Amino acid sequence: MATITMPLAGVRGRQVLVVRFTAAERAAHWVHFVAFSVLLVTGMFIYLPWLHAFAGGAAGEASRLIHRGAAVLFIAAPLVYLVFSPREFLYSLKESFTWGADDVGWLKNAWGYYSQGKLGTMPPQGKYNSGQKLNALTQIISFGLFVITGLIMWFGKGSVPSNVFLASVIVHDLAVIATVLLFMLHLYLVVLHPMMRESITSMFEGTVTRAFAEEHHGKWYSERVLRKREEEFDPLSKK
Amino acid sequence: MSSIAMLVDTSKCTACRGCQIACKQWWDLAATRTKQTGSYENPRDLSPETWSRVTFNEYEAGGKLQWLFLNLGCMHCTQAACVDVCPTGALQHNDTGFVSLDREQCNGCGYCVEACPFRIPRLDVVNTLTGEAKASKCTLCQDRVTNGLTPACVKTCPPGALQFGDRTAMLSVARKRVDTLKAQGVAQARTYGETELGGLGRLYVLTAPPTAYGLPEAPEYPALVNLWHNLAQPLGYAGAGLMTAGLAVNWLLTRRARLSNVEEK
Amino acid sequence: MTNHWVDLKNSDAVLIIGGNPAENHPISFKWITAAMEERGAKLIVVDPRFNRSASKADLYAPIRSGTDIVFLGGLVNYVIQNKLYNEEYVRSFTNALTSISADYKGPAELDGYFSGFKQSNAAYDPATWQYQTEKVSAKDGSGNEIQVSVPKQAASLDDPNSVFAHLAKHYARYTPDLVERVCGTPQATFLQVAQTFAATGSADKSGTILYAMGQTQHTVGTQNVRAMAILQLLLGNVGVPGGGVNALRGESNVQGSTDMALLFGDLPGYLGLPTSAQADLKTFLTKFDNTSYWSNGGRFVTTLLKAWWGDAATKENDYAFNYLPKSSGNYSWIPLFEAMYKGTTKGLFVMGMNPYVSGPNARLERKGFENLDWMVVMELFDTETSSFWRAPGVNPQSIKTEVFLLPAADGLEKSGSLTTSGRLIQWRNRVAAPPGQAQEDIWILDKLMKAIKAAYKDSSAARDRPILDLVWNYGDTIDVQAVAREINGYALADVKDASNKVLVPKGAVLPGFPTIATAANYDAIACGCWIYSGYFAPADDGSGVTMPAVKRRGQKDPGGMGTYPFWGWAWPANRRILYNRASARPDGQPWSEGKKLVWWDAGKKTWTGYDVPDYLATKAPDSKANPAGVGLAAQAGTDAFIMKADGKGWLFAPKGLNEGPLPEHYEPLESPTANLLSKLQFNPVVKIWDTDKGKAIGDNVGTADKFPIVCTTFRLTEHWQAGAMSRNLPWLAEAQPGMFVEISKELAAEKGIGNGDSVEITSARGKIRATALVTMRWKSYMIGGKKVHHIGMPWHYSWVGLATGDSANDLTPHVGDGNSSIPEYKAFLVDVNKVG
Amino acid sequence: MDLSRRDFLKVGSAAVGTLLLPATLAGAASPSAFPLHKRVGETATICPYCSVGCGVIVATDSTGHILNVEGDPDNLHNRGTLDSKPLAIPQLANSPNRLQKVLYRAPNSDHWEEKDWDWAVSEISKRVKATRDATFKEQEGGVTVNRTESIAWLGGAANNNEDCYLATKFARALGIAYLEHQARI
Repeated sequence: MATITMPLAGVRGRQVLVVRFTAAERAAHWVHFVAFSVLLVTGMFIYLPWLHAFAGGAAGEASRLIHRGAAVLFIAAPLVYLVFSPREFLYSLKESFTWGADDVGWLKNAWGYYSQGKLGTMPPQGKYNSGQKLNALTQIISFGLFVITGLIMWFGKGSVPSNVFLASVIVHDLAVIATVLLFMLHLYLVVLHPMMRESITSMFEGTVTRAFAEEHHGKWYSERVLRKREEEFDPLSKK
Repeated sequence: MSSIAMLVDTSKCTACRGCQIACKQWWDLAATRTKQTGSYENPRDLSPETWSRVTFNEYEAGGKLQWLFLNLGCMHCTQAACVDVCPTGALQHNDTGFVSLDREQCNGCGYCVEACPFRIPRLDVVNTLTGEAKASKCTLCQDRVTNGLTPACVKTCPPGALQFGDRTAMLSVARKRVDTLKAQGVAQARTYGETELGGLGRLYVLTAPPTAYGLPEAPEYPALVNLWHNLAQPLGYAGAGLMTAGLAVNWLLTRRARLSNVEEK
Repeated sequence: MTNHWVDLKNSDAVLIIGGNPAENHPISFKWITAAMEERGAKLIVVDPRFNRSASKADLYAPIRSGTDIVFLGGLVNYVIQNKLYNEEYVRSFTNALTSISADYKGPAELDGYFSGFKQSNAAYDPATWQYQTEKVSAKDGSGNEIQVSVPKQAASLDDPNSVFAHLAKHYARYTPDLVERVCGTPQATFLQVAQTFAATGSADKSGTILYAMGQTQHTVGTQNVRAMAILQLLLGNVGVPGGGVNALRGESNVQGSTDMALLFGDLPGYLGLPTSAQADLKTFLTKFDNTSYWSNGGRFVTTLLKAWWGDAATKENDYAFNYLPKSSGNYSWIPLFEAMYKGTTKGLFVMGMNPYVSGPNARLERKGFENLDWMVVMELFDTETSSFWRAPGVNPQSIKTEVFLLPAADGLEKSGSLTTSGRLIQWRNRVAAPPGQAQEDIWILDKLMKAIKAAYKDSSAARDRPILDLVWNYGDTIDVQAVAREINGYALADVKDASNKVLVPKGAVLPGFPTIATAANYDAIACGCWIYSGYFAPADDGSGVTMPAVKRRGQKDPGGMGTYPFWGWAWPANRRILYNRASARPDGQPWSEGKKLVWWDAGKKTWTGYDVPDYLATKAPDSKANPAGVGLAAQAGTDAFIMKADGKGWLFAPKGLNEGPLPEHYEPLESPTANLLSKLQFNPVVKIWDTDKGKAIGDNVGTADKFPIVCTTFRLTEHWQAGAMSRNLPWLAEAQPGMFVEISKELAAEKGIGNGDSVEITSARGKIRATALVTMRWKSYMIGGKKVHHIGMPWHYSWVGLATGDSANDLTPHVGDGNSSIPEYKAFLVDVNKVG
Repeated sequence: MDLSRRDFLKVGSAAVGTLLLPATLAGAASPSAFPLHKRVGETATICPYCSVGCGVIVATDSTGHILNVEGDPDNLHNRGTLDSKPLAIPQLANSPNRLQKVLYRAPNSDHWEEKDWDWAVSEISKRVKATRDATFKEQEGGVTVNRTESIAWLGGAANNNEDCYLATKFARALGIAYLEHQARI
């Protein structure tokens, strides 16, 4: 795979910043995030019995329309990514499906690392750490399931066999469960976890500090950021 | 189990189809365009405009021909898959136990249509793209019944093949009728709906095997609805619960360990 | 119906033959089901088609259409051979013991004919069918001893001259084996039917026969009905609750329209239209028996003439008797359309009818419409009749007929009365508004008659007097109650009895026809229909509230027999069951406690009970007849049939029927077989029309070599008659959307026809298309050892409306019953083939 | 009477003794979660189809438009029951296909023309007089027969007795011989 140019992007405070996400990646992420959240909430209305009040009547009409609108956005998000940042899209896709010994090591030590800050135990990670890859992988597979089963429920009523329809409902729900669990974890880590604050900043601004990159995405930093920098002019290099 | 029930005594039905039209008349349901294709049975299926209809089947056994007529509509199951899958509460077991439908509440998801073991509810789709739709089915004239009237079909039935009242009373009428029919030589007379799916709110007296009428011999609660209930729902709750707990523990531990972002180290 | 709808619940056996009440009178099954459930009544259905009635029957007997007399004759034979008749009833209430002329010979001796047939005019001289008479001495009105002829009575049922012996001999030929060979009914099934129904001959049981067009629409239709009456008289089932010979009539008021005489040979109340052989009133009145209640016939005719021509009807001018048209032949349906086809009919009024669809040999009949100068149609909808000039394949430019299509109010948009099949008259309230400019039919008739009177106002010709003198004063805007009052009858002057006591003051409505029978000055009464007299008179509804009898809704049911005497009003005289004197034994006591209806109260010396006795209330059972007396005085206290000259139920009809005193089997005009009973193939007195015979549209007769399949027509629950009031309604059109033909699986296999295939049905009159409905409900018949296929189809359809299809009547023949001229719709020959 | 009918309706088909509503429902004082879809109606009339003579209860709006029909529980024939045909009465009364105006089809024309009543009544009476006068048979073999064989009348078994009686009187006064209707066929 061709290496992708990842220039350093500037400084935040006294920290050197590294570009982590392109604009398209960030846009896709946030569109996906919004669509997913809306789908989740409107979906919950019909999944959770105690939210029935929002599923029927005028609220139901609205939530049904919103769910369908969000579904369109949901489908559109990866397309934005693909169209505007195709190389990164394909790179990330490949990454998500590439698993090795480092991932095993990472997953083994994740709890200790994230709960007690046991340093030095985590194998170096690529652009995405194993946890993020797990999330992405789940999202990608679920995305396919969501779209297929969603379209069956949307347009296939009465024309597909009952069991296909009912199975679609179940698969849709199982996909929700899988994605939601990882979504909770993801959300927790980026919003609440003290060690991952920068992660969310990066999704807004596209950059992380070099320290964060080294710490959390060492492989990526050394392979794709540093090598690149060596090949090019780096105004902030201390060499 | 419902406390009231409708009894369809097919041994008395003359297929005048008063029930079919009474339902349309009371509920102002439009006629659909049909075609003669070699049957008395029209419309050929239930639809958003047809909540109750009479089926015609011929059955010959032991040299005796029977022309079987069956008033078909919602069975008002005790174990009603449609109620279980209805996400809006539009379908509910009401106070008396029959399956009421509040079309105002229905959001058109269509789960009930697919979950019903008798293929009764139908979706009245207004717009496929927006998903605007309403489920429709016999509600046993929930408005008439709760206002002290009998269902339109029951009221109109000339030979009294349709009856309505306390389920226990209906059952005893049905059993007595079966005894009488058997004594008259109708060997295959039987009730239907006593125990099926926990007991149906629409009970039948049949004079031939259920399959001769196009009814399932032993209607089954759909396995996938069970799966949904027993797997998808608990799994969701369990997963979410475990995850929440795990994250909470993690958060407490991070507090104790005074962890912080690399930036601050 | 001799009985009425609710009375079906009192029956122990219901025999449906030639009718299909489950489909055509669905509510009847409320009462049939009640009888089956509450009394264990048996339901027997005899029909070529396994129909919705048959689906509920304990016994279904298939029968080839057109062979009912063999089946019913077989039942009569079974009842006689096994002595299952009600002997006391038969001896006392029927003419079983009356002796018949020694010159009488029946079909057993004359190979199908009765004695007296004249080949020259294809008619019988009934002289040899008459009763033997004997002279007895009696005192006339003035107390003089005179010699009077009375029917001679045999001492026992075995007397070879007795009606009973002739009956037994005639039907001895109608064996179960013959039934099987002619009707195609398996013997075992027939015997089960016989056993079940004959059980009602027991004094504590009753059985009813329900029939409709399946009996009447044959060349032997009237005799079919006679055969049922004979069976019921033998079993003692006439006049009793749960019994009777019950015609299930088709339309909501076909009973009333018949009572009102919308038939060529009649006048309201069955008084009969005069013929050109009856030049004056006196001659006309000789037709009424002088030894039955018909002795009052002249009075009823007079009050009708007074209602129509009022002051212009005087004693001196025979009460304007000559204003009435007199007939010189048969002006019934088939002759009418033959005349129309020939072009002699110029104008046609059609009030709420669709003859385009409902007439036989319809292609020929429709051609007749094209020959009219003008047609006036009063209708709810545009029909095939009103739009015949724009039918598919017709070129309007070639049709000169003017058509006036007048929008009419439907039954719910006007007030008025209608009469059920059970003779019960009910008032129907206007509950909705007619659409647009639609008007009530009486409004239309009123406008038209006023305009016609105005058109003739300058005429002084005698022939225009019937119009100019016609009493027509129902107000500026016609009031239906004014018409009802005239039908009921009212006093033109004080009506008095012989002692000068005022019975009805001038202007008051008549309480009932007994007033006509007893008034000294009966010509002071105007009464439009004597049998309806009383229907609009004030009456108690059982709760002390008085209103016109027909409007009553009283719920009292004395005795629980379902007579409901305070609901509406039944003709005659509010009697719910006709001939109900026979519900009591000859001695006046009920046959059984369970069948109690009317009885003689010896203490009060009056007939009493749960129904109005169809009898003189004070005539004791042991009253002797005075052979010299007039009217009912000539009858004894055991003569239960007061409209008959001898007071008896007629097992043997010495007069009134054209083809014989006893029903005899003849094949339909179109039949798949030779008559297996005699050499006489079909009813010898029917008229065979042959207009344009051999042409594509003509009175053609089909034969079994070209048309081997027997076909019959029927009606469906979801449609009504010629379809205007059902094929235009979306829900009903949805339920039965189009034309079909019912075909057995066996025939379908032979012809390569699949269910739902389009097939062509051809007869000698034409061909139509229909969807094949292949069913187990039809089976082939073995007739005389030969397999015969039988099919059936509904006749409701044509090309206008929401539910359309070809018309079955394109195929039916132009031949009528020997007495009534009712067309033979129910049995004709066809062939069926798959299209393409 | 209305009150009693109302009460009767509540027990529906009870009259024949088949079945009764459970007491808990028949009491019905409590407000219902499901208001009645429409009015049941209280005006009694008679079915226009077959000859049983069933009672029908009708609800109409203020313009006489039929909203609901069902069996009249008081009518002794049907006790509240009805088959398919009378239940379709709203479509009979409210059908867009019902004739609303006088229509006339001129000789050899291929279409209807709308006319008014006065015109139609006047024109028809002229046709009647012309045809009758041209073909009337006053005498036959010395007997007054006062008959016209060139005008015929058909119908109507679906009409009220009063319609039928007037039709007979009308037809016979004109001398119509061919007077027939459904009872023959």
